[in-house]
Parts: sequence; C-alpha cells; structure tokens
Amino acid sequence: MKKRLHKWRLFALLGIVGLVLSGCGEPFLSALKPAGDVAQSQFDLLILSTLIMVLVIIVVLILFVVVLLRFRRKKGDETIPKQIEGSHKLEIIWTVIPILLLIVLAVPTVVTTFDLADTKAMDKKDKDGKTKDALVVNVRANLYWWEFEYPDLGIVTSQDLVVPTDQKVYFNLTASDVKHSFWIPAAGGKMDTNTDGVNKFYLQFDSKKAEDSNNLFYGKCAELCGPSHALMDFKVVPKAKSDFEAWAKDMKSVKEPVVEGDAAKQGEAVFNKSCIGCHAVTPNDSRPEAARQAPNLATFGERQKIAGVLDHTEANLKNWIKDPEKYKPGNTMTGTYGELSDSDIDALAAYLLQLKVEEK
Amino acid sequence: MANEQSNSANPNVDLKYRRKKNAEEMKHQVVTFVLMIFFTVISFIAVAMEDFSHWFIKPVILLLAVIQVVFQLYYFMHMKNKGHGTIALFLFSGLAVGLITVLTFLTIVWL
Amino acid sequence: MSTYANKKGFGATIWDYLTTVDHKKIAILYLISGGLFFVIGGLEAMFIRIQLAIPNNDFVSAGFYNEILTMHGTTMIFLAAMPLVFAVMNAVVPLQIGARDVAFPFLNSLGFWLFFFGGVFLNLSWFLGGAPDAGWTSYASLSMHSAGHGIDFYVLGLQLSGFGTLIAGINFLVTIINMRTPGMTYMRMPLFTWSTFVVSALILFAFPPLTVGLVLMMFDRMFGANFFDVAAGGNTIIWEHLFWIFGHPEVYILILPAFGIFSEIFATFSRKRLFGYSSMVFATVLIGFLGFMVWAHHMFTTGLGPIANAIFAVATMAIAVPTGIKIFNWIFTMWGGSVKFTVPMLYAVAFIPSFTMGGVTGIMNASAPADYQFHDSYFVVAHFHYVIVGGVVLGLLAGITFYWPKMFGTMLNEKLGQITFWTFLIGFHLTFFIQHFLGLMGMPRRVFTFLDNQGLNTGNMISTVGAFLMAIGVLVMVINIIITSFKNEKVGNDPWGDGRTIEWAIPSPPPFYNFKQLPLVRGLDAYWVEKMEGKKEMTPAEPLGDIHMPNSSFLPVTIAFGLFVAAFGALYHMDDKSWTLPIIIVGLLITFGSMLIRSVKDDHGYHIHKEDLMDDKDKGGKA
Amino acid sequence: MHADEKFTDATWPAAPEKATLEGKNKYLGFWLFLGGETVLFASLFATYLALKDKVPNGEAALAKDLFELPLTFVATMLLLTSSLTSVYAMYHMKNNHFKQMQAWLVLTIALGFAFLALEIYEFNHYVHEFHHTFTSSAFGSAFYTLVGFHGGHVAFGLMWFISLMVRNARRGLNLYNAPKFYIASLYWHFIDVVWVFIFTVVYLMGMVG
Ligand code: HEA
Ligand code: HEA
Ligand code: HEC
Ligand code: CUA
Ligand SMILES: [Cu+2]
Repeated sequence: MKKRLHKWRLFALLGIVGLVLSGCGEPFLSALKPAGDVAQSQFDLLILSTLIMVLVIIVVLILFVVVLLRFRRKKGDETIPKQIEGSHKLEIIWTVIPILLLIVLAVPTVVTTFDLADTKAMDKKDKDGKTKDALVVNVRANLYWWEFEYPDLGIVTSQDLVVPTDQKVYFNLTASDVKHSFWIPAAGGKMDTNTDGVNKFYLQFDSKKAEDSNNLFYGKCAELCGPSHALMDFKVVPKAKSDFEAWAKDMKSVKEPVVEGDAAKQGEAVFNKSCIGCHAVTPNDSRPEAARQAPNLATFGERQKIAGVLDHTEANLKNWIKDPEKYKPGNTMTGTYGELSDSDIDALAAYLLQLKVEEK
Repeated sequence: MANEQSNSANPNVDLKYRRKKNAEEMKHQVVTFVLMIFFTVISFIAVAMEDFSHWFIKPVILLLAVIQVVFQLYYFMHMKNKGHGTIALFLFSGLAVGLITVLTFLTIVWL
Repeated sequence: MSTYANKKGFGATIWDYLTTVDHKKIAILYLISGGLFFVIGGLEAMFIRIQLAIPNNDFVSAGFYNEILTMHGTTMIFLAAMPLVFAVMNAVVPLQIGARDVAFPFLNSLGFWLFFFGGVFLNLSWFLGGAPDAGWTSYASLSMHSAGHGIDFYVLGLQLSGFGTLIAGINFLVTIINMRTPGMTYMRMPLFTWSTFVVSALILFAFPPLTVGLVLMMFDRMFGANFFDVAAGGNTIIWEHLFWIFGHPEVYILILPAFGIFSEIFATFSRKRLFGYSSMVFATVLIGFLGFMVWAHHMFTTGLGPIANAIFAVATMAIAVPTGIKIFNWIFTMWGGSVKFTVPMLYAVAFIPSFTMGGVTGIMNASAPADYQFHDSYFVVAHFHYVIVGGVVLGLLAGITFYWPKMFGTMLNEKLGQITFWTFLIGFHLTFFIQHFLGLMGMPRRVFTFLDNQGLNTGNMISTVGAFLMAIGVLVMVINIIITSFKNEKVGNDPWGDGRTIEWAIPSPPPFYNFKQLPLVRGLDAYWVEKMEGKKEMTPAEPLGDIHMPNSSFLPVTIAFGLFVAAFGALYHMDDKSWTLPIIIVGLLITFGSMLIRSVKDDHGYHIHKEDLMDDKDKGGKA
Repeated sequence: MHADEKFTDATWPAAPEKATLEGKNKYLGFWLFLGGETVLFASLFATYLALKDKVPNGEAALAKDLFELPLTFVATMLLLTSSLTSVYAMYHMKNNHFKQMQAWLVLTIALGFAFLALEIYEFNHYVHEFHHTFTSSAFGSAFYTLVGFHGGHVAFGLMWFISLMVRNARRGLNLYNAPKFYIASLYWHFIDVVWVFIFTVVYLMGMVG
C-alpha cells in the first residue's frame, strides 16, 4: 500500500516536470519555448533548478507521508512517546545535502549571470563612432509605447521591433517618463528601463524558432507603469540577416511619405495640421528624444497591431483616433488634437494605412 | 543583569567607596573628553591645511570619527560597564545593517 | 474578559477596550482589526480574480484595478498579516515566559492605536479621491507620476502604522529579555517566544529604512523635495533599495512567527518535544540574520550589474539551509510521536508541503538569470502566495484556532474547522499552483487584463475558481467564530490536553494579572515537565505577594488620533489649501499635548493586594 | 518599595537608573530604540552620500562651495562640550546631588540652544547667499533632510530635558525619575555621536571634495 502510494506520487511529479519540459504556452510568447541562446540558457537554469526542487519536494513528501501513515494516534492511546532531543547525525545530513544541491545551482547561476551581462561588443567603436561589429538598438520606453532607434543605421521606428536572426542584438534601455521593463519572453528575460540611466543587455533570435512562431514574437512591459500597463505590448519581427539589411536600406531611403488617392491626400493635410507635432512619418527622425513624443508612424501601414493591442483594421484605427482613452486609459495622446470630424478621421485612416516602407 | 543588588550591607562604607569610584570615573570621562576634542581638532586642521590628497585625508578623519564614537559609546554611554552585552549586540547589529546600506548606496545606486 | 467586564454594560466594555493596557485585551483588539482587514484584503483579492477570470474582462476599469491591486497587497501585508501576528504574540508571549504583562503596557496600547489609525487612514483613500495605485512596492518613478492623493495616503498611512509596529517590536524585545520568570533561560524559551524575539529584532532594524523611504517620498510629493526627481539630480533606485532593505526582512517578519506557532503545534499534538530544539533556535536566528543580506534579489532586473546580482543570488540561496533544517526537524518531531489530527495540527501538517513548494520556487527566483524571466511575472505571484498563504496564513489560522481557547475560554468547532481547512487548502493550491505556469507562459503580473489567444485563458479561470473556494473557507470560519461565541462553552486550563508550555497551566482565559505567583521553570516545556511528575500546576517561584499593575489610559488613543489628524493636513498641503497648516498644528498639538500629559502626570499603577488574590480563587477560569 | 520614595545618600542605589524593573525596562528599551535610530540615520547618510553634489545644472551650489570650517568647528565644540556637561549631570545624579545635576543640565541645554541657533543661522546663510534650498536640487533635499533630522533631534532633546527639569524641579530625585533623566542623557549622547559623523562625512569630507 505504502509503496504504491510512493509510486503514484512519483508519477504525478514526473508528469509535472514533463509538462514543464515539453513546454506549454504559445511559441510566440512563452518562456518555455526558448527562441534563442539567451532564452535557452535561462531555460536550462529553469530546468536544472526545477529538477533540484522536485528532488527536494519528493524527499520531503516521502518522509511526510511515512510520518502521517505510521505515527497517527489511535483512539484512546495514552502512551507517551519517547522524548528525543535531536540527532546530530541527521542534522548534519540535512545541512550538508542542501548545501551541495545549492552549489550545483549556484555555479551555473553565477556563470550565466556574467555571460548574459557581457556587452563589451557595444563599446568597440570605429572611427565614425559607429559600433564596429554589433547591432545596437536604443530602446526607449514611454507611457504605453515603445520607440526603437538604430543609432548606427540612422533609423527610428516604434512599436514593432525588427531584428536580424542568428546574431546577438544589443540593447540600450531607458525610459522617458516612468520605469518600464522590456520583456520578450520567448527570446529571453527582461531588463528594466529606468529613468535614471541606461541599461545594456543582449538577446538572440534563432531563425528556426522564429519560423515556428510565424516570424513574430510578443513583447511586454513588465513593470507596473500606470493604468494601461497591461496594454503596453510590442511586437518583434525577426528577419534573416539579408532581409534585415534590405529592410534597413528601405527605411533609410524614405524621405517623405508618398500617398495616393484623394482621401489619403486630405488625410495628409489633416495630419500635418493636428498630428505632426508629435508623430513623425519618416524613419530618419533626427529630432532629439524629448521632441519625439509619440510613436513614429513611418511604417504604420505594416504594423501588426494598432497602439500595441488593437487588431490592425481600418475600423479599429478610426476608433482609436476618435477616442484613444477608451482603448488605453491614461495614454498621452488623448485630448491633444481637438475635435475631429468623421470625414477627417476617415481621411486620416486612409492616409495612415498607406504609410508603408516595404510593401510599396 | 537579572538581579543587580545595588545596596550592600553597610551603607556608609559602601557610600564612601562608591563616591570614590564615581569620582574616579568622572576623571576618566574628562580625559576621554579631552581626547575627543583633540581628535576633532586634528580632523579640522587636516582639512584646513588643504595640502593632503583626499585619498589620505578621508580615511584618516573617518578613523578619527570612529574612535570618537567608540569613546562616546564606551565611556560616556557606559557601554564598557558590565551588563551591556545585549545592548552591544543590538547596537552593533544596527550598525552592521547601516553599514551595508551605506555601502550599497555608494556602489550600486547609480546604474 | 474577566468577570467584572462581563457584568459591565456595552458602553463600559467599549471604554474598557479603548483604554486597556492589558496585553490580552490588546491581543483581541489586534485580532478583530486584523481579521477585519483580512476580509477587506480578501475581498480585494476576489475582485482581482473575478476581473482576471476571462480575457478582456471589464468588471473593473484599468485605473481601478491598480488601486485594488495595490490595496490588496498593502492591506494584506501591513494591516492583516502583521496585526494578526501581533495578536498571537500579545496573547501568548507574556504567558509563555511567565510575565505579568509586556514591558511597556502603555506603549503596547499606543502601538496598537497607531497601527489602527494608520490602517483606517489608508483605507479612507477609497472615499477621498482614490486609493494608491502604484503597487504595494510603490516604486518611485510611478508613484511620483501618480495623480491624486492615493500615494499620499499610502505614505502617511504606512508611516503611522509603521511607528506602531516599531514600538511593538521594541516592547517585545524588552519583555523577553527582562521579564522572563525564574528558571526561564534563553534556551528554555518556547520556540514561539524565540521567533517573536528574532522577529522583533528584525522589526527594529527593518522599519527605519522604510520610515526613511517614506519620509523621502513624503518630502518629494508634499514639500517639493527632489530625492526621486531625476532632472534635479535625484535617483529612483534609492527608493527601491530602501523599500527592499525593509521589504525582504518583512517577509521573514511574517513567516517566522508562523514557524514558531507550528513548532508549538507539532510538539503538542505529537506529544513529543521538538526535535533538535537548539538547532531550531539557531536556524531562526540565522534566517533573521541572512534576511538582511539578500534584499537585492528583488532587483535583479534593475541593472545593478553582474557582480551585485551574483553576490545576492548566492546569499539568497543560503537561506534554504536553515529553513530546510526547520522543515526536517518538524517532520522528525512527528516521527515516533503520537500524532493527533486536531484542526491546528491539520494546518501544521498541510503547511509542510505547501511551504516547501513556495520556498523552493524562492530558490528558483534566486537564480538571477532565470529570474530575468520570472521577475514581475505570475511565477513570482505564485511563489509568494505559496509562502505567504501556505506559510503565514495557514500559520495564523492554526495559531488562532490553537490559542482560541486560551484567549476566549472556549473552543472553536472542530467539524466546521475541518471544512474551512479542506476548502481553503484545496482552493489555495488550485489558485496558485497554475500561476507558476501562467508566469512562465508570458503573463506579466499587475496586469488588469490579458488578451485572448495567448494561451492564458484556462489557467486564469482555474485560478479564479480556486479563489472562490478559499473565500468559502474563510466564510465558514467566520460562521464558526460566531456560533462558538454564542454557545460560549467554557473550557479549563489545558483544553487540548497535551499542552507543554506554561501558558496552559493557568486558566483560560487567564486572570488579568496572569500568574498569581510567578512559576518556576525547570526545563524546556516546563508544564510538560510538571505533568510528567504528576502535578497539575506549576511550582511557584515566589511566595504570594502584592501584584503591581499598570493603570488604564485613554492617552494612546489621543496620541495616535492627533497624528491621524495631522496626516490629513500634510496630505492636502500640496493643494495649497489654507486650512492644511492649522490642521497639522492642531493634530500635532493633540499628540504632543497627550505625550506631555503622559510624561508629567506620574503613573505608578496600582497594586492588587495579597489578600484579594487569596480570595480570588481562580476566578478567571470559571467565569 | 515605592518608586517615589525619598532616599538618603546612603540608601540611594549605585545604578539608580536600573534599580527598579521599570527603570531597567526603560533603560534597555531605550538602548534598543537607539539601535533602530542607528539604522535610521545610516539610511539618511546613505541617501546623502548617493545624492551628494547631484544637482540639476551648473549654477546649483555644491558641497565645496557651501561649507566653512570655522562655523562647523564652533558648532562641533558646542555640541561635544554639551556631551561632557551631561556626563557631569549624570555623575551628580549617581551621587544623589539633585541641585548640581540640575545646574549641569542647564549648562547642557544652553549649549544645545547655542548649537541650534548656529545651525539656523547656517541654513539661513545657505539659502540667502547660495540659493541652496530644500527644493533647489537633490543635493539640497538630501543635505537639509540629514542635517535637519539631526537638528530636529537636538530640538526634541532640549524639550525633553526642559520638561523633565521643570516637572521634577521641586521634588528632587527618586527611582521613578532617575531613569528618565538617565535615558534623556543617553539620547543626548547619541545626538552627539550622530553629529560626529555629520561633521566628518558631510562637512569635512564635503570640503575636501
Ligand atoms: C512570507 C513570505 C516569504 C517568504 C518566507 C519567502 C521566502 C523566500 N523567497 Fe520570496 N517573496 C515574497 C515573500 C516571501 N518569500 C514576496 C511577497 C515576494 C514578492 C514581492 C513583490 O515583488 O511584490 C517575494 C519575491 C521573491 C524574490 C524576487 C522575485 C522577483 O520579483 O523577481 C525572490 C528571489 O530570489 C525570492 C526568494 C525567496 C527565497 C529564496 C526564500 C526562502 O526563504 C525560502 C526558503 C525555503 C525553502 C527553500 C524550502 C524548505 C527547504 C528545504 C526543504 C531544504 C532543501 C532545499 C533546497 C536544497 C533548495 N522571493
Ligand atoms: C499576506 C499577504 C497576502 C495574502 C493573504 C493574499 C491572499 C490572496 N491573494 Fe494576494 N497579493 C499579496 C499578498 C497577499 N495576498 C501581495 C503583496 C500582492 C502584490 C501586490 C502588488 O503587486 O503590489 C498580491 C497580489 C495578488 C495577485 C496578483 C495581482 C496582479 O499582479 O495583478 C493575485 C491574483 O490572483 C492575488 C490573489 C490573492 C488571492 C486569491 C488571495 C486569497 O488567499 C485571499 C483569501 C481570502 C479571502 C477570499 C477572504 C474573503 C472573505 C470573504 C469573502 C468573507 C465574506 C465576507 C464577510 C463575512 C463580510 N494576490
Ligand atoms: C501629444 C501628442 C500626440 C498627438 C497630437 C497625436 N498623437 Fe497619436 N499617439 C500619441 C501617443 C503618445 C501614442 C501612443 C499611445 C499609446 O500606445 O499609449 C499615439 C499613438 C497613435 C497611433 C497608434 C500608433 C501605433 O504605432 O500603433 C496612431 C495611429 C495615432 N497615434 C494617430 C494619431 C493621429 C491621427 C493624430 C492626429 C489627429 C495623433 N495621433 C495625434 C501622441 C499623439
Ligand atoms: Cu510600461 Cu508597464
Ligand atoms: Cu525577498
């Protein structure tokens, strides 16, 4: 009977570990489906520590079950058990074994900590001040939107982060208003974007894994930053190195947005009156950070989502422009551009949806 | 510490002895005080001279401050006397927590 | 609730409680208000779970969710768990060491009222323009940015109740150091007293950093200082450090008393002395000590650099060792014992696997690079509810059930207790186990909603169902308390039958002066020692004599109330209202005036005379 | 034994502050409180050190612009001396010399007030000469908070001494108030301890750069 019980518990626990090992959740979001070296090394630590912990739990459970089965008091039993003070031998055992287990975890922990903090490549600059052989992205977190600047390429974009696969991508992280945290679960752990200074780290995106998730990863803000913290999502578009370079070239070549059709032209006019103060429509926005108060819309037509969370449809776009507050409470766009008529909004939508860089 | 009996059988003999001891202790206190003033003056002079490197001055005046504080605690506040074990334990634990805090704020506050 | 209190009218009883300095009544005050705040915090938790039951829910709005979330954490930690811990400490510790009362009965009462007014102040925010909404950690950049007065309520409310806690900590330290009955050496103290001792030391050193942090935040928000204003040279990381230098010891402040309670319960219901008593004491002290070295494990992703992260990671892991020692000692206390499954023992038994699971995920968090993934995700939410609910809350439920007869002279119903136990335990695992996976699957914490099609729906639904089970458990407990109080069947000194420590040697509830004669302690588990020699009572350590008692006083209420009033002035000061300064002054006058009265008016207490004590044949017991 | 019983020199105990359980409790409790205060001031020092000279722009005053040796020196001497005078007061307390104790305490209080006056002058000077205010920079906030907290402690200590002296002026020493005088003087020493670090860390090290 006792034996069967142990077995049953063992199987249940193995089942749980199995669940972890096989990984659950969606490949574009889950930390259990690592999509790059960084995530993988963290996942390995997760598995190692889980195994240790399951071992600990099993030992505790076995002792626990034995005690509960063997030493219950029978009805009317008035015997007084022997009063034992303790046992040095046992106590040494359960001091030393945990220490050993912890060393097994501590060593890879320390090694990985230093590995993941290695951003020396960012400091190697060539004579123009460009980073020599690393791709650097400056991430700036703002109340509910993300800006991605490629300083060496002279490109600014927002909301959708485009990265090359199979190489290390280095990030400078900062925030312009309150603290946020930059997290792409599938690609690796998070790093805070502080208002006080710049944090550096790197991630890596595996091309095969990227395909599994349709070349799209979800990114999240992982630090409470206000009412719409839950909605401060962004998307990551991994591209093969050559595609990435093509994309960068396209981006750089955009001078002025060119749109077609009356509606779009009219929209452009409205936009230039009401919106251009905050939103730029070209990727080479050379204004200082403080002036860049809103997402860069140069690639808006190719976005995955509107404002990070709404599906990319014309109807949603109009709804958004009409009343952003309804979709993202506390956002900083609300109430900054006066009343717009319905036709203005239609026109704006037509204009915005044509803002594309690649699919011309 | 539990039951310090303060009065002995013969109060008058005891009194004289106690007076003497108190006076002696007071003398120590004055000496302590003079030393403290001396250390303070050294610290101020060292800074006033302006021709030591701050790598040298800072540790020195900190050390002098620590010595002074030890004087205050052990002489003025009587921690040298018996029965202050518990107190010392708690005070030094407090100091330890405080020191780690200061150390942290000097090293890892600015990212 | 001695005889004469029962004969008094309702008003007189209220007045009695308002002015009491008796540790047993203060324990009841802490119990009632802590229990009330626990239900409030629990209701907030239910709102959280209802909102998150399905994707894109709009049960509550985004801003309101943040207020609920913040108040849930803050209320549970500061206004529910801490006071409930204090309730048990006040009820038990003086009895366990054979003291007449705590060292400073007046301050004990003051501590309670400061906590109480602080808690009320914090919760008034709901009605005065919005509760705090920056999380219970109130990180500086967001809390500076937060509009309205919510954060100000947080700052001032916690400041008030924090003073109360600090006072209580010092009080217990002095009580335990100075007021042990003859024979009660340190190494004969029951483990609950030991953990109170260590916890009080933690309070003494952990609360000042919080005080400073709150002062800085108050100065920034209300008086224009620049500590956290980066543009003026400030730095927000300072807040994070100050908060966690306090915050990590705080979690041990919560768990160690629970450990103490369980130690008593395991020994009692196994009829066996605690296995490895001295290593248990050592482990408790060590946990307290290490608790101050690890706070930065909450800040692994802040960007402190690999050296700091590595050091703090390894230091954090070290805590597994003393905690493990405790877990195994408990198991081996039962080993070879005669285990009886009363309700408190059920909680104690369930605690072992539950807490272990929470503890080991803590160690997983401590692995810094892995924590880059876990941090601020539901994995962490799962971790800390496992340790808090599976440790602290189970401990409090166990302790309250265990000591209920000692506090009120009547036993809670066992059947209902078992129902509470099972619903709560199952609900608890259902709610929080799945959250580990939610976190790993990419769900950040503190989100008011989540989108569909991210694979997070089922898990959240299960979690909500579990929360409802927990609520049922708590409801049954409330019903149990009501029924028991009405029936009020009186019990004797040692209603569990297996009491080991000296609090079980006197009537339940004890007379207001506790021990008529201080008992002589002749070993660990002193009452058990006497019982084994066939005695029913403790051997007295002194002849019967007059007992010195402190006077009741209303001043603690006025001192605390004055600060409460002043806090309103400070809170609205930033709005440039003309009445704020007078309000601050009036409040401080009330406080300092009361303090002056206290220090100028001699209060020597009174004596119960020997003759009265002799007449008073164990009246508390039969009342 | 009643706490307010009258004593002769001979019956007056050697350690009157710890002769009753109440006194012993107060004495220990107060020391523990000082342990907590240590952490409190350490946190304030830490904050000050982290924010020292952190200012919004080049015009804001820095530590080395502000401080002057003579002023700090005088203030230091005043406070250190007041520590000695309070030791004298406790010496007489132990000898059951109430009058002398009061006299030394008066001196202590006078020195304390002088110190406080200097500090107020100093703050005033910084505000008017350097526009260095509580709100002008993070450095300003940290400086005034740390030094001001200490000043607040001095002020509170003075009030404490005064109310004790006034309250007990007529009835002399007994075992009820002896512990009160004693812990007030402990508090005063603690204030001095903190000042030693303030003048060293804030002023002297601030001037060194
Ligand atoms: C009662 C409360 C309590 C307790 C007891 C603990 C106990 C522990 N906690 Fe937990 N923790 C919290 C409450 C608590 N925690 C809270 C509230 C938060 C979140 C705060 C917030 O952000 O809002 C948090 C967050 C938190 C983090 C930060 C996570 C993050 O935000 O990224 C970390 C990281 O290291 C951590 C670690 C630990 C560790 C190592 C322990 C250890 O003490 C556990 C030790 C116990 C065991 C390990 C089990 C028994 C041991 C054995 C059976 C021996 C053998 C074991 C091994 C060899 C492993 N905790
Ligand atoms: C002591 C601490 C404590 C306790 C006991 C609990 C208990 C519970 N907690 Fe809480 N929790 C925290 C401390 C605690 N929590 C902290 C610190 C946070 C972090 C906050 C932050 O991020 O800032 C948090 C956050 C937190 C979250 C994450 C929210 C988020 O990140 O968005 C969730 C979500 O599930 C949650 C759920 C619960 C639940 C279901 C319970 C349940 O166990 C509650 C059970 C109790 C009840 C259900 C009582 C209800 C009673 C009744 C209904 C009785 C009926 C009424 C009458 C008779 C009048 N908690
Ligand atoms: C105060 C400056 C401001 C003005 C003026 C402004 N916006 Fe915005 N806009 C923002 C901000 C900030 C966001 C990001 C909101 C968020 O996600 O929280 C945003 C987001 C958007 C988005 C979604 C962007 C994306 O990348 O998904 C669109 C589309 C948009 N704005 C259109 C407009 C239009 C059209 C106008 C003029 C009628 C306008 N904005 C005026 C600040 C502004
Ligand atoms: Cu940005 Cu959360
Ligand atoms: Cu912690």
